[in-house]
Amino acid sequence: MTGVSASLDDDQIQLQKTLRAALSRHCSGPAQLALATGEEDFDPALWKLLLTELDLVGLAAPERFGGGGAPLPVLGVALMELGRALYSGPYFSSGVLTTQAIVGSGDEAVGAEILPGLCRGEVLATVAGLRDDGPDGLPGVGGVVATAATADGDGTHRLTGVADHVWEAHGAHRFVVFASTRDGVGCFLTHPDAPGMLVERLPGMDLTRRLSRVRFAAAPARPLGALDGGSRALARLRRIAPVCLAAEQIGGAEHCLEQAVDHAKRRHQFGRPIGSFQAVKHQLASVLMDVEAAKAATVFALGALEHESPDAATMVHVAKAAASDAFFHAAGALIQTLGGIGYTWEHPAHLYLRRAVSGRAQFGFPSAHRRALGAEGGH
Amino acid sequence: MTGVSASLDDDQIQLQKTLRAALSRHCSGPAQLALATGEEDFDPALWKLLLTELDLVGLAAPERFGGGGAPLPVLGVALMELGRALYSGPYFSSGVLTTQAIVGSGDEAVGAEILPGLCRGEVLATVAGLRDDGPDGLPGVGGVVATAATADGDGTHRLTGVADHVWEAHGAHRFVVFASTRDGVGCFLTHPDAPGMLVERLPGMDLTRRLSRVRFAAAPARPLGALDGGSRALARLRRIAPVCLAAEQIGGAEHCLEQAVDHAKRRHQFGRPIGSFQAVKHQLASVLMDVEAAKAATVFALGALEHESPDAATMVHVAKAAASDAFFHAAGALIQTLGGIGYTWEHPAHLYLRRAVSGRAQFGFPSAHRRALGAEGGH
Amino acid sequence: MNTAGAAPTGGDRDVDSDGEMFRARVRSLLAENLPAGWSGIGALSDREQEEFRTRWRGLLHENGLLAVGWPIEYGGSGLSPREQLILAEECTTAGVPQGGLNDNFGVQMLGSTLLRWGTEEQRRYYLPRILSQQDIWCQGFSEPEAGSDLAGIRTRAELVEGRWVINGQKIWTSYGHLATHIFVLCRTDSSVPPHRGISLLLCALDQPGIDLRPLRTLTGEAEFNEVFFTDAECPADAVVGPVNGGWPVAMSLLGFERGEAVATLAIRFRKDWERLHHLAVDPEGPTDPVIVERLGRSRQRVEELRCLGLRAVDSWVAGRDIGAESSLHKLFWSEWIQETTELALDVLGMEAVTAGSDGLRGVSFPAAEAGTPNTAGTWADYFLRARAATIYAGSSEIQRNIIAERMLGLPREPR
Amino acid sequence: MNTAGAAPTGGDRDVDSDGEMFRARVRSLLAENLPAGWSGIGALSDREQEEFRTRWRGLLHENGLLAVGWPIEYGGSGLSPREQLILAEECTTAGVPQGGLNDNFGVQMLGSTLLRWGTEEQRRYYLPRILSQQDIWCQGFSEPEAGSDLAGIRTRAELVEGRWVINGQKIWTSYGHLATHIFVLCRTDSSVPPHRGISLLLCALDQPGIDLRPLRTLTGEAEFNEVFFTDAECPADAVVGPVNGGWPVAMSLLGFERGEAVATLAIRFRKDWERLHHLAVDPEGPTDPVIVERLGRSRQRVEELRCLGLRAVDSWVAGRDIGAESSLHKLFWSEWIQETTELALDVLGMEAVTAGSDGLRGVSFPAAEAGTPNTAGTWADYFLRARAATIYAGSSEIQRNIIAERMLGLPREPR
Repeated sequence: MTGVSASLDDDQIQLQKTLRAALSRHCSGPAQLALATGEEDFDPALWKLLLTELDLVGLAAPERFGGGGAPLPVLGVALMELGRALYSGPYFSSGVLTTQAIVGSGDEAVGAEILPGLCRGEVLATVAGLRDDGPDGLPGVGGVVATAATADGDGTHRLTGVADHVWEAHGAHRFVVFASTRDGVGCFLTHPDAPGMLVERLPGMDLTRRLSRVRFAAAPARPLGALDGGSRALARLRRIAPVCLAAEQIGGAEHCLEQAVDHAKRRHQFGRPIGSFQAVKHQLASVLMDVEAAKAATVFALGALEHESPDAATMVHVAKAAASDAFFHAAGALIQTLGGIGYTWEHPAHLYLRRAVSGRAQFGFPSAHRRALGAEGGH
Repeated sequence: MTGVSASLDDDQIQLQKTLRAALSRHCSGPAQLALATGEEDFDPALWKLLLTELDLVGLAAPERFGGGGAPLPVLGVALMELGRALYSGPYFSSGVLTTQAIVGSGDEAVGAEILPGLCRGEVLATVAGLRDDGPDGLPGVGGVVATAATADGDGTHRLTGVADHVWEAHGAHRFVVFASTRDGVGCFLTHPDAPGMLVERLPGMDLTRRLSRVRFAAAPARPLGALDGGSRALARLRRIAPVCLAAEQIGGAEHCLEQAVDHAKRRHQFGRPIGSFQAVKHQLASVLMDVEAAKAATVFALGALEHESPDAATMVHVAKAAASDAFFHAAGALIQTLGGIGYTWEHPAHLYLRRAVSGRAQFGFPSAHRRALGAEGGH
Repeated sequence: MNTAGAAPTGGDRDVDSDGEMFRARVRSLLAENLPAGWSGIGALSDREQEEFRTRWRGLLHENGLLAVGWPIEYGGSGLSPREQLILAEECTTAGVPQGGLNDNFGVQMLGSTLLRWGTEEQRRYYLPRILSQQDIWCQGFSEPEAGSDLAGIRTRAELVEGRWVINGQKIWTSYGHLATHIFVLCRTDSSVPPHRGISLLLCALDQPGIDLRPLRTLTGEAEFNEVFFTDAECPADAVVGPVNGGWPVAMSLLGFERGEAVATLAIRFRKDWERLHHLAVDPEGPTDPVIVERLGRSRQRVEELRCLGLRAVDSWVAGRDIGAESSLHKLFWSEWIQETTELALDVLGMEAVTAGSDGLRGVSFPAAEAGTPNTAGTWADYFLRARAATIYAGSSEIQRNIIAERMLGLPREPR
Repeated sequence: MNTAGAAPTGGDRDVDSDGEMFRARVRSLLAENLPAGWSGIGALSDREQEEFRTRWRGLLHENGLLAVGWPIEYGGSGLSPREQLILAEECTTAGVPQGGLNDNFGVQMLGSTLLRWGTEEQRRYYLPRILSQQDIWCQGFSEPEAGSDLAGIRTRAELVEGRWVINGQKIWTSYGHLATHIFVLCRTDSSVPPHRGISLLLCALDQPGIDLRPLRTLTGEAEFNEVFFTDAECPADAVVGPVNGGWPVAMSLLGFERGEAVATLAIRFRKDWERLHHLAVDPEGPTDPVIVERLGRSRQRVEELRCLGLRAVDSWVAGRDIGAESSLHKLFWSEWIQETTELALDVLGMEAVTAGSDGLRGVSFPAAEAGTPNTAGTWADYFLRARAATIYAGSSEIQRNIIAERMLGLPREPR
């Protein structure tokens, strides 16, 4: 056995309990709704909690850069809890995407420069140029939309083009940008105040995940890593991002199922709790089956990536497809179980449904992952 | 309004009652099973009943050829009842496929020669060369497998090639064969004793519908109709055959649903009739929804073909896709509702499931019809 | 102005037994009054829609087409079910409404109910006021605690000194903010089994005992209201049908809700489908076969729905009760709308996720209005609205129970 | 021959805590005893399968691998759950059985149950006879009238002059025609609630009071039997656990039924999937994207099942009860097998409809044996067999109830 497990170990269960208790104090339904519809990009008090009390922001960054050095399954536990609480803010963009891109690029100097501040929560960062609706629906391949060219012999690179669907770009202090170069995929570092950078907020169905369009007009940028730093970082993100999003989706799905079960036990109709009707019971049993199976697959996929198992690539597809479907299934079942109250603005159920819809499309639709699985044969 | 209706009229309902009563005397479960597994190709007594008492064999053949001249919706009523009774024999091959092919070819001489005997039940006939598993899953297009060549200047055509999945070829006295010619699709008449003809029975999942492979080694044959007789007949069959099969499938589906409901009312488990559990009720309600909708669409499609409505082509796809799915759904639900008894050889449920499986594949899988609908746009 | 005289006479109607003369009349009215290039009311802005509805309602009223099934003496045109269906089909095909936003409640639901259950005085008083818009009606049926169990309503009415005094809360009152009156289902006897102590009361909204609050739905819009009754009053004779015998009255009122939907919904859904097909299928290039097949399934189901509807219409015109078949219809279309809007999300991909705020405008449930712009924003909004389809007007769970018990004869559950 | 001495000693096992030494031993046994090119027992003809099973059972027995979890004093090898799982995994991967056709009933089910519930005399008497095949067991649980409601069994046993006298009927007795004995669930007290008056009796088949008839299933085969009891007898002490206290005994026996399936089923299903992939996907040319996506979904679900299984195994090895999670597993795989065999029909098209009679050979439910020929006939047969998956061993309806009530805590239905 490689040490890859589909179960959480005791330490992970302990971390889960700690996070759930802490987040439940901050991420109530009204708070989520206020944040979703307010002007604030995210809740600074909550960010501070993640940083100080919970030490989450640098959780998976290497220890040499001031991070916690946690393996991916531990990061997955954190993401599940954040997903359950419908956390809205720059965690995934800074703590997952940027961290993994920089580590993946192999650029130790940039790592030493950026990651300690990022781990302390002082530097917010995100990744641009990961196109997530490419022909195969998967991130990265052919999906780098900014283009770079070396200028004037002084070593400055300039980025030109448009990167869509950038997560939490507002407020970010640094951007890691994937861009096509003559030598292949490059990975570059820039910042929002660079000349030629323009960040536009996109409207969105998912009220708790802010997406932007970033325009580059010959914006100066520094390359990360050696010549193949870009493709190495991209290859890493192509695997890690879908599974990390899957972990977040599992948390959202579990929350939806629990809310539905809770309602079904309390709500009476026709003289009985509605949860005693087979129509309700059996639907929720089917949701549980999907959620539990997707969770086991996601936990396993995180371990397979951490251990670089031979089935890691397969399990990325399995986890993202299964978790996206399970979350969508659970959010739909929650609204159906709630009935009219679930159709109101004030009930947070729709925020989860919106998140489930956006997550399905990001880092590969379930259908795209399934086609990859269907084509590949055994391993 | 064009006179196309999705409802049965009073005459059709009367015919339905008559047929149902007559067929129920002959098509019991044990009789079906005996026929399915016996050596007989079909039940001659039942054939006689169809001919004499019910006057069904020539129902839709033109009156000038000794037929009943009934419009397609009336033929549909007969097919629904035969499907319900899981009728096994040469009705569809003679009374639907051959009759429609000859009428479609426009060859009055062959019509006058063949159809009166066919309507009297003396001549059994079938159609070969309708390939039903072609690239688009639809019958006919590019699906003619026998090839014909004009020989020796004496006007005799000779067929060469293999026609698969020919319905009820054993016992047939005449074959209408579609074949490629230099001038396009030709339609030819031959008989089983012609030199170069070889009929081989194929094994089959559907125990009540016999399929054969017919080999032609320069078998002599007469062309039907003018130069375009073949393509005219083929165009007619391409539309009529799927909808007629859909009608038969509706009957099968209704029977399965009724058997399931009957069992659910009588069978007690946990101190209640199992039909009082929502799991059972709701599954059967879903089956009813599918069956009723498919039935309305099939009845309408038959009328649309009869009246040559502009939406006839669309409704052919709708009816075959819907009826195939509804029958498969209903047969599966019957076995699930029956539980263990439905898994035995002696219970006729599996004969319906087998028929549902074979019918899905014949004259176009539901998926092929759906792709045609998805591609075509509005009408 | 009541122009019932402009309708075909009884003699004409016998000749026009298949309604084709009436259809021609409706078509020419539409042709004369709709601008060139008209694609449906959904193409207009909110403000334009409001103006159009006002003008259009007036035109229908002038032509005796607002309450075609009502007898002439109450301001209707006394036309047959077939003619009602023809009007509905033609208006739906043209993409125009059959009245104002509240006429579904005033004309179709309350009006038809008064004709069956009301007293002669009630008919003479209320029906003309509905047509003239002196009274604009909304519905007070649903309650937060009752949910799908309508017999479980708790809003109470007591007869005190010759007036009904109402206390309680209603929810999901569409267009209540546009209404002057509400028909409200109340418990008037708590000492008997739930179905036996209910009455349907007619109540003015403009009184201190009524508080109407907008209810925002998950799409962010507020076409629904909550209505709070605190010692609200209505006259003793403002009860439709027998006191305490309101249950069958309420059931027949619900039967009139979107009665012609069986005939018109598939027409509307096919417009939706054509929009989606236009988005998904590139006539020049190849389309993903998976999407093509799902589009085909959506189309298949629209056509099946159309045929189910045609069959129901045959029954209706022949004077037979559609009965539980309306549950089959409801279940079918609610699944269609969810399946198809989910397909739209998959067709649109990230476009749906970053859709602008151009939601559906003035949608009349359940389908989008004809002419709705074919944008990612309208489809994203449609997807969200479609969540309600399997909940409102009898949840899918309730519909399956009704179908199983009334159409298949399966036994009820033990209580 | 009992070769328990060949098993690792206790001391060795501590060193081998992850079982890798044991795995190596199993692998070398497999490597030494399987012919070159071995793809699985499913590739053999019926006759060859029978010969192979006999030889293979002997080999496992000689090597102490037939009842690895039994204590050494009863002829087992006293190995841990992890080692049991390793053996199951390795045999499944290699495509060989873990015993004879009836060992599932004798070793896994009855043997494990006697170890938990039996008397010392029963263990000493019955267990060695199971290993030596002096006694070959089959199961007598299901009844035609009881169906999914196992507590509703009617087969009665009365103690008459020191012997149990059994009357009634059992059904779905797999491989009953190969057995010498049957464990039979009987009602021994009709005066108490159904769960309280049941006993598990051990009964020889070779007696006049027993009539065993083959039961043909819808595939046409007869691996099941009906068993009729007419004053059949067994000794008074041939009862497992308390008289009238057989319900928990029966439940734990069913828990042992295919206990290691959670670990092995995904391995077997993946072989099925690979066969289907080979049929459906042409490595040279394009494959229909709809089929590719459905294949992908099937693969996704296999891998999910594998992960669910791994998690259950972790619990099992840690000594925790899997409990209702086994219902989740059952529900999941029964849906997989139906979905995937339906996909196979669509991949095969008319080939499946005109499939020859080369049905699955010697299938051990629910998956096809490894090495099964990849023909239309085997897939058509597999499709038909898969109909039983959502019915037997607790129907899907029952499983969803168990999941909802025991895992989600939803209330029971009123009775």
